[in-house]
Amino acid sequence: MSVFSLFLLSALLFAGGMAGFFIRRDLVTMLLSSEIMLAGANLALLTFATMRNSIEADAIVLIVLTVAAAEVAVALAAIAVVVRRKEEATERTVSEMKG
Amino acid sequence: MWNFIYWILFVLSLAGLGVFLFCRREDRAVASLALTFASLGGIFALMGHAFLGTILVMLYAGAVIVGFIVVVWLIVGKSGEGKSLVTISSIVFLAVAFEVIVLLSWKKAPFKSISFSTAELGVFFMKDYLYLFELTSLLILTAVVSSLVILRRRK
Amino acid sequence: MRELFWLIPLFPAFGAAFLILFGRVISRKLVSWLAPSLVGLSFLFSLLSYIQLNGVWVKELFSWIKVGNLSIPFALQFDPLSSIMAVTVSGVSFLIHIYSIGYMANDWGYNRYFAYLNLFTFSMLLLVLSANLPLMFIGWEGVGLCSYLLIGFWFEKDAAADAGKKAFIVNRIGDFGFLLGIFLLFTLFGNLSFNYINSHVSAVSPGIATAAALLLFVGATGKSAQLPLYIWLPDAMEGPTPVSALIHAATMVTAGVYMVSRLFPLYQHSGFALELVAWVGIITAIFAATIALAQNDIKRVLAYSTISQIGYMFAGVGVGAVAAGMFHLFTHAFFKSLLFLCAGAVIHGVGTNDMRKMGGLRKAMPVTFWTFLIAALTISGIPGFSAFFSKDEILKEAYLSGHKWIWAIGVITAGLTAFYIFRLIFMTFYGEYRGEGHPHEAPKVMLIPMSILALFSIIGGWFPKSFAHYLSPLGYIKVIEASHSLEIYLLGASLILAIIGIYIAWLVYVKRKGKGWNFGFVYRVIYGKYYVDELYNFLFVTPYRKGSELINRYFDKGVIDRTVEGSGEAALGGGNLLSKLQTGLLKDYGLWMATGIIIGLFLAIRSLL
Amino acid sequence: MIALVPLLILVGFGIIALVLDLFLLRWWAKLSGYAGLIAASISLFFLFSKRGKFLNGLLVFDAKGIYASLLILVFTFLVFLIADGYDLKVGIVEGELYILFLFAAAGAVVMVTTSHLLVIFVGMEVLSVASYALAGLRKDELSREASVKYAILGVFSSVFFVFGMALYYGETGNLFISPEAVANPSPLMTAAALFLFAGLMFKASLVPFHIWTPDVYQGSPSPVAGFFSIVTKIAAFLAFLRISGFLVNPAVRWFLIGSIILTVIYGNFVALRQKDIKRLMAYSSISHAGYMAMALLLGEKGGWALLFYLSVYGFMNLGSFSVISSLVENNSLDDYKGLSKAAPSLAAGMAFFMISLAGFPPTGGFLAKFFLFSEVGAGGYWWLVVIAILASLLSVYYYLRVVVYMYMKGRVEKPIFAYFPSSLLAMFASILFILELGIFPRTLIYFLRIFI
Repeated sequence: MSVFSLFLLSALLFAGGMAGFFIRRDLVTMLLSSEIMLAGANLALLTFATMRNSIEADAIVLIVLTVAAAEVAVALAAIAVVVRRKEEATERTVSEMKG
Repeated sequence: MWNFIYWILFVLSLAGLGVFLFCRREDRAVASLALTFASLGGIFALMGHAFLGTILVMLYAGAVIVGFIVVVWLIVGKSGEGKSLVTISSIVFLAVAFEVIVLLSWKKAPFKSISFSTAELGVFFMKDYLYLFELTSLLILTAVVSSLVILRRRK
Repeated sequence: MRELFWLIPLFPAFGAAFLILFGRVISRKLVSWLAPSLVGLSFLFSLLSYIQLNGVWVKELFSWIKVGNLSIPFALQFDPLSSIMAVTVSGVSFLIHIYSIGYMANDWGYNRYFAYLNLFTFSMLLLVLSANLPLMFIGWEGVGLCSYLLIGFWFEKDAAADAGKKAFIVNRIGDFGFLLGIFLLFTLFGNLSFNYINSHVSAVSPGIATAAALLLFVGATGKSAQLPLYIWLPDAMEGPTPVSALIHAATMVTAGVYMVSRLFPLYQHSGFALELVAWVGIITAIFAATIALAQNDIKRVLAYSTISQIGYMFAGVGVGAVAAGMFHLFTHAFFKSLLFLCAGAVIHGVGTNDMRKMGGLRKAMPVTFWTFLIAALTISGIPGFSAFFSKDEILKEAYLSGHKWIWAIGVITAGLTAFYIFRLIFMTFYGEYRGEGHPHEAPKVMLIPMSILALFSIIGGWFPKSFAHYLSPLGYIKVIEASHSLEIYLLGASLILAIIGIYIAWLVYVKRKGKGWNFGFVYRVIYGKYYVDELYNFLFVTPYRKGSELINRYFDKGVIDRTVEGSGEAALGGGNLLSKLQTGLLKDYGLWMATGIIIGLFLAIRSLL
Repeated sequence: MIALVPLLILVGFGIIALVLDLFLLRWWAKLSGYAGLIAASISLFFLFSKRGKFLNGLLVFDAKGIYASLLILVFTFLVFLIADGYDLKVGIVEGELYILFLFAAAGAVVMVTTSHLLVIFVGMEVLSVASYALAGLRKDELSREASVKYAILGVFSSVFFVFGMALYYGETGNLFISPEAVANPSPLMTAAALFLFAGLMFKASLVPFHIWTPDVYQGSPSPVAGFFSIVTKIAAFLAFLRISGFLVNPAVRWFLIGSIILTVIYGNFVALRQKDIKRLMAYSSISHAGYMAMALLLGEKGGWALLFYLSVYGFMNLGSFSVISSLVENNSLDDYKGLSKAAPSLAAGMAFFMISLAGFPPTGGFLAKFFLFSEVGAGGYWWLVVIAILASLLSVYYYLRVVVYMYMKGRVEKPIFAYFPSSLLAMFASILFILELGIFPRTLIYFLRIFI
């Protein structure tokens, strides 16, 4: 286990999440991709915390996790409403407005 | 030994990500992410942040993923594939429950000299981060109200 | 009056506010009394202040903006220069208000019309009385806005709405330059009052002064309809005729001339800017005059004539003769608004703008005819009428300051002016009536202002002392004395060309129609040399008419209109293209954001190297 | 601790409203919302002398933050007035509307009174989470779409901010914005700055993070769109102002300058072709965000011009939205044809706001632009000012197009609109304030210059 490998994993998660945003076709999985990116960011924070040996990063990550959960709950609700009406929820389901 | 476990978790988390990215079925993609988050929780614990690892696993691999699966089920379930989803989510749930128990009884921090206890974290929250702690509760309240408002049907 | 002159713009401001708020509930009769009488009060106050004026009066009403080292008071200034403008603006505006009572009598937007007219008068008075550039800019934008509202007043007509829009957009281009000029002057001087800038102008280098002066001049060309931003003015004739008279002839369009005069030391310091003003002015003058030769719409002739005359004023100011330019602005206000009001009376009586459908109106509309004739003689520069003095003052000064070419072009333009204006007279009032309907004389409420303006068109130039003497307290107006013989020689040149112009117009539009009218001695002198008519026609008139039609068609409509409209279309096309980027698809949206981040990261990595 | 009072009042009244709403006392819930805003604003006045840092420095209660909080409260109040009539007409009789507005405003207040990145983040999320629900309030196709788009893109962008925080923490070991830390041009800090900027640029709608704006505005109920157009911007720009120290780093500066140029051009060009009034307002708000971002280049020095602009802009925009709401979701420009005859006061008000947005004197819109541009120009960015003014020339066209539609185009059937007393009140108040700020701006400028 090295700091480098942790940063590598963090970067891979961030990049993979971003890729997932463009690869996955469902709104739900697009949203989940953002969560992977967030996990990458959290891992980076904790790695820095390990280097600095500080408790603050733990607190930050805990808050970020809570915030993310709250965000996801609301976003998921919004998607669920679309699903309820449209039977599916890809990005094409919500592309009425443009231009 | 710990190093070996770390690298296994490392590979597993990336494998979960890979399946998520390239699997065609939405439900399996989501379920595979549970693997990623579970391994990440393990890595957190190895780094000495066992509590956060627990939270991550409970929150993501548990609640969030199951929530996602439910929504996916709403979509896919209508085409008659509901059964496999129920199976998948039960497996994920059991696995998560097991991991949480393991992490909660975790005492060691193999890659770190000093480890913080959960109590210290609590003190930090009550002293230094009190404002943020309160703000987070405001956020959760807002999120609850928001979700309810969004999900409410038209009168 | 020293303590009270600041009320001058406030009377119409009050009127505008009152009419906008209560215009829907009060009767037409009240409006007919209220709106003109408030402007009348402004006129009265301007006149009284003018009489009592000594030196420069500045009144600071309140401190408008105060930010660090920038202090812009809401200050009005009454001095020789602004007094001339204030008297002219309020006077002409007053007469046009009265005229409008008759002209707009049957219009459903009567009260709204007077609200706008009052608002315009307020903005214009604010423009001329302001003591600093930002305040002037408020008036400047205000008159533009009112002009837009009034051009598009009959918006049921698409042409009117389009013309309003065109006027607005072209003016905005000018205002852009004006605003940048203000910013530049602010960074240069740190104070935007006219007096400060004028007295500290030598502190900056001529190059920077040129930049600032030219930026401001861009604004002037827009507002005063000079090349190349003149195109909105002819279209602006879609508005009601009194509006054309007030805004697009007598007052607003002269704002540019006023502004250059106001900041004359800046232009003088630059040198090049002043020279450019002169040349733009004189080229516009002859250019617009040639176009006017071939127009058949009575108001369009007058519109091009206005552009041409303002070109004269710019030429006057540009050759250094501020007094002459302002003098011409003063007389022009009378005779040009008179021309428009007469045209309005004709349109009112005949019901069309097309001169080909007029003719022989002399008998049906005698008062209109005579006042029109007076105005035409004035603009042609016939001795005794006001413009004779002012126009020749400009030409004389141009000659004396060494701008011989400007003088020559000016003289030729004088001949063209006489030609097109008498062409208008002959086509309208002589020969047989060619239209339908029964032409009738306008009501008294319209004729009285016309007669008053006719009187002023004649006597407006009879100043015992020259304008230059009156303006000399400003400190930068010089009085040039010419030798008497040279003056007569110069006057003679333009007078002869003017008379030739009138004569040709007569030959072409009266004589050739076979229903000649005894044109006094000119006719008798050249009688018997009939071939001159043909010759002139062949050598002079036909090519010129063809030429001006060509200019009109290819340059005016083709190049300049195309450029303006083309850039508008290009902007719309650009908008269309860019809006394609907004696909409505979440992934594309995510892609945008990811691109932003990647560019950012690229920048971060570059800073590493 | 005393500096918490305004926030506590807001949240407290929000919770009271929530409880009242639960018992179906809708009218009382609404009243509680109004009372909360008024009480919080008053408390701000009394607490002005208590400026300082509180709660371990997490709460920075300075003049800038207090003034911005006041703006947020005032504009939320105006949004309340606009929504008051609107909700009856469109069928949103949900007391939650007011509760969510209060929570969102509380989030915005949190964001402007801190210089700690995590507090900014949590405040931003409170604001966002409430916003996602607000956008979806109307319960129809477009509204749902707006809500989903906003939520997914919002989560996507918030990750950037978290990543920025992580990098910032890695460099400095805490999340306080300190002048020394942000001035450090190390690569890690540069990357941190860019990620943090990306998160805030999303909220402020700067290109290329503006992309959600038109869709969300169009889909949201009109008062909500009005709320997004100003309260979110105030919060974002204030947070931006706090981290503007990053801009000494050339990479970050050029990132922002590039974004500003693209923003003013993009916003103005695309607005030219809009047929939907709310989309038009969205693009207009994008271009205004571009102008405002120019003030950031000056750092703290441009703060007063930025706050003055925000004050005026809020009244102009909310004024327009009060009229837009009165037309009850008939948002095509064609619906505005003949409005001048059918509803002269609404048309006149709208025309006034359009003229002010286009920046004509003597409205506040002119002065706001004048101060901002001259300050930025004096700060050495003349060329940027020239670009901005050139682009803003285009804006005259689309603002006046609205006026042309209202005044110069007639049609057979009458436009659909309703006079809501409270909405009209909001309109007249906006007109009054715009004129006040345009003609007698001295007091406010004096205040801003002294304290900010």
